[in-house]
Amino acid sequence: MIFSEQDLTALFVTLKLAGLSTIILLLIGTPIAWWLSRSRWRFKFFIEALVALPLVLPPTVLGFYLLLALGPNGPIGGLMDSLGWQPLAFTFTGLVIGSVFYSMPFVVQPLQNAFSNISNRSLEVAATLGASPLDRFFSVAVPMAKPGFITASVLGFAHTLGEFGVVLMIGGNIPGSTQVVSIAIYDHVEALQYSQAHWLSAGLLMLSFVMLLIVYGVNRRFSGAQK
Amino acid sequence: MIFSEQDLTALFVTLKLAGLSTIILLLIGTPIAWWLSRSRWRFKFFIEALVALPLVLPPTVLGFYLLLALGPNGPIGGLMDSLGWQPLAFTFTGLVIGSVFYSMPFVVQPLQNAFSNISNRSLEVAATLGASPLDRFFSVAVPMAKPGFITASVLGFAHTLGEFGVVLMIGGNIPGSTQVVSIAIYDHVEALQYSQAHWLSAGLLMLSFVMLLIVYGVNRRFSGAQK
Amino acid sequence: TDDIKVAVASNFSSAIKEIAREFEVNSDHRVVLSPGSSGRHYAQIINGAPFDVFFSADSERPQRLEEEGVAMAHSRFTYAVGKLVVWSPNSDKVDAKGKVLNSDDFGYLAIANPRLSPYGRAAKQVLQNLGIWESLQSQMVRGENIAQTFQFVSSGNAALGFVAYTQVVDANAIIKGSFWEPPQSLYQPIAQQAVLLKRSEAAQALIAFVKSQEGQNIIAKYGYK
Amino acid sequence: MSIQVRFDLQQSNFRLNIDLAIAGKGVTAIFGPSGCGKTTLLRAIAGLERIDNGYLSVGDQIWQDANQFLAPHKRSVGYVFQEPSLFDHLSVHRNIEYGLKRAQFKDDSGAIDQAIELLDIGHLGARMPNQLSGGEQQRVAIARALAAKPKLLLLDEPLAALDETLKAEILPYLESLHRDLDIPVLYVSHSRQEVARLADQLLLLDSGEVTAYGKVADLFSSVHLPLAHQSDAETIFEATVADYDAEFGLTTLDFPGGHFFAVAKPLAIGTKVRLQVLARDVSITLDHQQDTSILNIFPVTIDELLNKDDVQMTARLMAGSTPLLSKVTRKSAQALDLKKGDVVYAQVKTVALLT
Amino acid sequence: MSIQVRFDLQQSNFRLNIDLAIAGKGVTAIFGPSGCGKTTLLRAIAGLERIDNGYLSVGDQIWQDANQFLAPHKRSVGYVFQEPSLFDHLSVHRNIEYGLKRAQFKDDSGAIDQAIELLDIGHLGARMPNQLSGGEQQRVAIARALAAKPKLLLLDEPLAALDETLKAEILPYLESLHRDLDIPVLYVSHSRQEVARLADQLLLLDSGEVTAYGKVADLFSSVHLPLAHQSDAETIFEATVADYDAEFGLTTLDFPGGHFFAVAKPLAIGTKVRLQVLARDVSITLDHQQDTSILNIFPVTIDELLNKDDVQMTARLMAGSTPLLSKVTRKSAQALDLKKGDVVYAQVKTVALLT
Ligand SMILES: Nc1ncnc2c1ncn2[C@@H]1O[C@H](COP(=O)(O)OP(=O)(O)OP(=O)(O)O)[C@@H](O)[C@H]1O
Ligand SMILES: Nc1ncnc2c1ncn2[C@@H]1O[C@H](COP(=O)(O)OP(=O)(O)OP(=O)(O)O)[C@@H](O)[C@H]1O
Ligand SMILES: [Mg+2]
Ligand SMILES: [Mg+2]
Repeated sequence: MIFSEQDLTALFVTLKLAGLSTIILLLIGTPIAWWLSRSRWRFKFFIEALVALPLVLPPTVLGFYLLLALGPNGPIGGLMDSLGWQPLAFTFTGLVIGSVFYSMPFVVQPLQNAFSNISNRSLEVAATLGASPLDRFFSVAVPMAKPGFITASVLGFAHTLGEFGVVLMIGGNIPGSTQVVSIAIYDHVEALQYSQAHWLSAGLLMLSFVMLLIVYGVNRRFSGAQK
Repeated sequence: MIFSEQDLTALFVTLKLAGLSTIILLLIGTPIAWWLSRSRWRFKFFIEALVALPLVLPPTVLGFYLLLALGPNGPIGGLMDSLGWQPLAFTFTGLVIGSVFYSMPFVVQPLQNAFSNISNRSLEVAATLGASPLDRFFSVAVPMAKPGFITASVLGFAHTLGEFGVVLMIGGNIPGSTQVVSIAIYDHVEALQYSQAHWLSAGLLMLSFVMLLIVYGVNRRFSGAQK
Repeated sequence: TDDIKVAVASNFSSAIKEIAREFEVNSDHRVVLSPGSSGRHYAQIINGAPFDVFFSADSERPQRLEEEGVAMAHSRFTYAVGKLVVWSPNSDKVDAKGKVLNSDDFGYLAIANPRLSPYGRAAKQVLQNLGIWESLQSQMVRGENIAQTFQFVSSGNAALGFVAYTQVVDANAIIKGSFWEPPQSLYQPIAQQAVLLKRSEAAQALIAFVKSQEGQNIIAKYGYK
Repeated sequence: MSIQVRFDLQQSNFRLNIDLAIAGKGVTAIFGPSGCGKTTLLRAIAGLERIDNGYLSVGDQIWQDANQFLAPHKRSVGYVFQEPSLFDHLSVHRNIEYGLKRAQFKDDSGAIDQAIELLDIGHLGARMPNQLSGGEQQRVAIARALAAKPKLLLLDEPLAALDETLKAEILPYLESLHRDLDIPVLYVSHSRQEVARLADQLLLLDSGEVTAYGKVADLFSSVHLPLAHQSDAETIFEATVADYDAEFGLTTLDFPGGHFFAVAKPLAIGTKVRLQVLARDVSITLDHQQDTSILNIFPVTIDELLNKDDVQMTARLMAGSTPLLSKVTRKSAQALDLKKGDVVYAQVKTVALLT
Repeated sequence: MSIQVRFDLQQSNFRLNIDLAIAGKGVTAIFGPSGCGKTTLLRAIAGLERIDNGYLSVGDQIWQDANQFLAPHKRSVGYVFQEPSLFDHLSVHRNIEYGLKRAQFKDDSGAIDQAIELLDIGHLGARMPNQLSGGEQQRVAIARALAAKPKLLLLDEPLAALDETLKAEILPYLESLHRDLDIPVLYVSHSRQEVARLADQLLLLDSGEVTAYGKVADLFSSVHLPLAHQSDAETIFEATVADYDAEFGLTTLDFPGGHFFAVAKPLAIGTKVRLQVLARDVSITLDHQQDTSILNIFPVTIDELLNKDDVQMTARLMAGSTPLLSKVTRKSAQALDLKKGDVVYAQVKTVALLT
């Protein structure tokens, strides 16, 4: 067996984290992107800049600030504490929140672009055919923005897989709960266990490549049938 | 003075790195994205998956492998050595190469989506008006894909600003040459000099926010004039 | 059975793995290791990370934790003392006297960042005492920690580096490449200290095991003093 | 029931300013030069163009007033846009289904199947829009708009991209549709033929203002409107089927000024129909001529001579109470010495039955 | 010079199969039902549809054969697409400039300014395409195609979205254009009026096959083609300006079978023109009638009677060597006892000068 039990656990945690984060990213990012693409508010560009901002901080530093915020003395942690809730730092839930926060720009931006490219005409046609705004969104905007959703999901998922700094900071690298593959590889490298690092990296690459192939391949066949 | 001279040097190196990387990313990413958006090759999805792949590895791990590759025994380092070229590790050039490699998916994917949304009709019209493929590309495809270019540049630039792991691994943290702001902040955090870390983070955030505001604001005004 | 959550400096993670294995043989507790940088562990601990014991790469951070009342009072102790070597994977690069440092036929010299790592600080002291700290500035590359410094050298990108003795010695005490061990007089001892963060029986048992002869033997085997 | 429209919109150089009650029955043709605001008007009625301070009611439903603005999807309109606007991501079949599914009330009468057959798009069901020709796209768009079973049809040049044979098939269908379903239709067209054929009312727009609104018959023969002066001026009036001669396939049609023979399908005696007579098809003679292939000849009084100085004059003739326009050259008018009040014979070569 | 076309394309249910030499001068109208392949043909000629094993030469240039395929941008064509296809990211002015800049040879004759004025789009220069009405977009597209100074014009229903007044202004302009610049034009249209007016040759397409190709005049009066049987059958023939009566504004036109009076602008004596006579405008009398407003009456011989069993028959009359089609009801034919070989009088109410 090339992979230790701990590595496999980390892999499992990673997939769970990436999958869950991607779903949440899409759920939160889609309405934001839709609003950004359709709004004519003068100060929209302010929000656009804000969405891209988490990108510019190194992940470890971002993680550090998230840690401060989530910690018992931080605003979020304090609030949760006073409500009698469990603190989020060093829990899987905390990781999901951190990943969502950090990967948001990668999901919002492709979606916003895809939505911007949908002509008003198509939405108007749908309206005259009796489709409510929500119906229009799901029956016209979403299918037309499909390439945007694929890009958003791939970037969001892959980025969470490779995500590292934030998770390291607010997760605490606790095996079985917050230790993800990227950290496990990093640990192997740090501990000079290069061959384990190689195997784990190769495994992660293979797995990701196969997943990406499936996503793009299925998409290709689907679009191909249309043309 | 809140910032040390070294911090300011790091800031300067960072901006130079991010700026240069973004330009190179756009120069390399644009033809790739264009090809991906127009090709009807059956196995295109293979390339698409490959482009997204660097994302899934943690940056530090990626940096580690880059370091191995750049070393005298690695494929790249060996090749350069036999050509009599200077090794790339611990040089600014090496950093640029690493950043370009790592940020490529963030540039190619939005561009590809933007290009895919350009109707064949527009290109056909341009052709009948006597525009050569290259002319069509610059006079029709590029202006129509403007939002994609903005997203690609913002993601590429911001991601290089926040880039960390790869730089950490192959940069060697040489002040004035390979020490960038993200590492400086990280060092402050690690060295428990939290207030310096706060100031530097805040400075980076402000600077980035202003830059993003300018990008999105100018874009808004420009698009606004069209509508 | 309690899990003992241990935050441990990356450079000590191999050694503590073996210690934990031995410890678990005679105990029904389980040791859960979280290796990483000590600066990060410190930040996490003061923000409520659920660690029971902290094995730091230095003495400063445990001391601060103790002063701030986060760690158990009087639990701090030195579990290992690191040895610094100048190393090259090239078997005839480093001479037994370390004269190579005075020559100028090497490219980069890798050291750990003196601000972050006790090994880096020690390396700086050695170079200062040799009077070549300033003159070598332009050839110096800094790793964030001692592991990264080792990678710079082992990958061949840096010709020489100040690394930990533990990194270059294997289980059979054979050293690949060439090295020079600077005399102790040139740098302050690299004391790696640990503190207890929670007053748990299990954690105290682990610490007792580390302090025991059996534990110390394992540590010595990994190249610490 | 009627459609009350009041809109005032300023848009850079263009101002749409309309305050009108449009008949809530039959087809209202909207006619006017390019850029006069036809599309804008339809869009405002569909709720796609939001014009503040406007007012719009259809029948007893208020769609827009000072207090409310009914969202487009709550207005039961079928809109065929000027450019074919199919959903690119859906097949032909699913495009049509899109409207069908969202229809406010279902019907299983197979009306939509009939529409598909008539529009000759049945074989295209599985295709994507980018695999259709221009005319095919337009036909699918018509079917889709009908599928939603609207209460009001807005058609923006729906037949412009179609050939005459297809037009000739679709026009009667659209006609029958508005008669059978009794939904009002606003129909933008540039073709007088189509308008004459299909429309009950005519709305003339110019530079965003209504220049005339009324019955097609009245407007087409009104000498005060440019319509009567154009080279394809025409008269439209009502008549009743009086007889059908099976041998020669000719229908006799009575109208207040006499009767016409027309080539038409057999119709029940007593059926009311509309007749279209082009001014250029009406010639004037002083005597009732014999031995001519022209079947329709009857006495008329010259009511008015228009454009007296033009090479081509327009004569407004009265056949009893029915006006008829006729084009004559000034030379002929002078040769025959035509004057207001003269009784002459009108020869009508062709008469078209519109409904 | 001619345009040699040989294409064979199978596309799901549709097959385009053409092997033809199209005249390299004048306007060739392409006429056929929706979905018959008109657009596909134009696209193939422009090089946008790549059909393997095809052959295409324009004049002495080979654009496509077994060995080469000239890229679309190297073919000097001006293409007005069926849907308005402006560049959305460029203003009207810059859309036109786009073609102008890339023209293979410059001219400073101000021809493009003239086009802009005629198309009435001068005031739209600064607007973006989404701020234009449908007809305005189409007009800008025409100006843009002309700006590139093409050697071959491909027009896919360019006037479909325009009102008659505008059409009436643009048509003569397009006419003059192909005469002045001497560039061949392929013109897709659904309107017989436009075709009759504009075209020299006619290409009839059906289901991807050429059903007829030839001079408009020949095809319109050819009794073997469906064109002659439709309700708007017509005859087209050449005539020479013989006289102009300034007083009445009437032009006398000589043709092999007699002469016509027509309403037209003054033309130099001797000018060759084309006349269009609709079959429905021609009536038959046994005697030469007097006191009628109809100016054009002359003796003809009945050459053939078609569709004898229909309610409406078509008579092919010979005025000297010139054929004329006439629509008569069977009733009239019987009443007048028309037979092949009879000499009768043709009354022509209206004659249109085409060029
Ligand atoms: N991509 C495609 N795949 C399959 N069939 C196609 C495709 N594109 C066009 N067709 C079919 O080819 C035929 C010819 O299309 P074309 O656009 O040339 O017609 P057209 O004569 O221009 O018609 P219209 O007058 O309606 O514009 C049509 O029957 C159409 O359905
Ligand atoms: N967004 C806009 N901004 C400014 N002017 C506009 C805008 N949209 C349309 N217009 C102008 O409004 C006028 C009316 O346009 P509309 O589309 O209603 O014309 P139309 O009667 O449908 O013409 P067509 O027959 O050419 O389709 C036109 O002059 C057009 O230029
Ligand atoms: Mg319009
Ligand atoms: Mg077509």
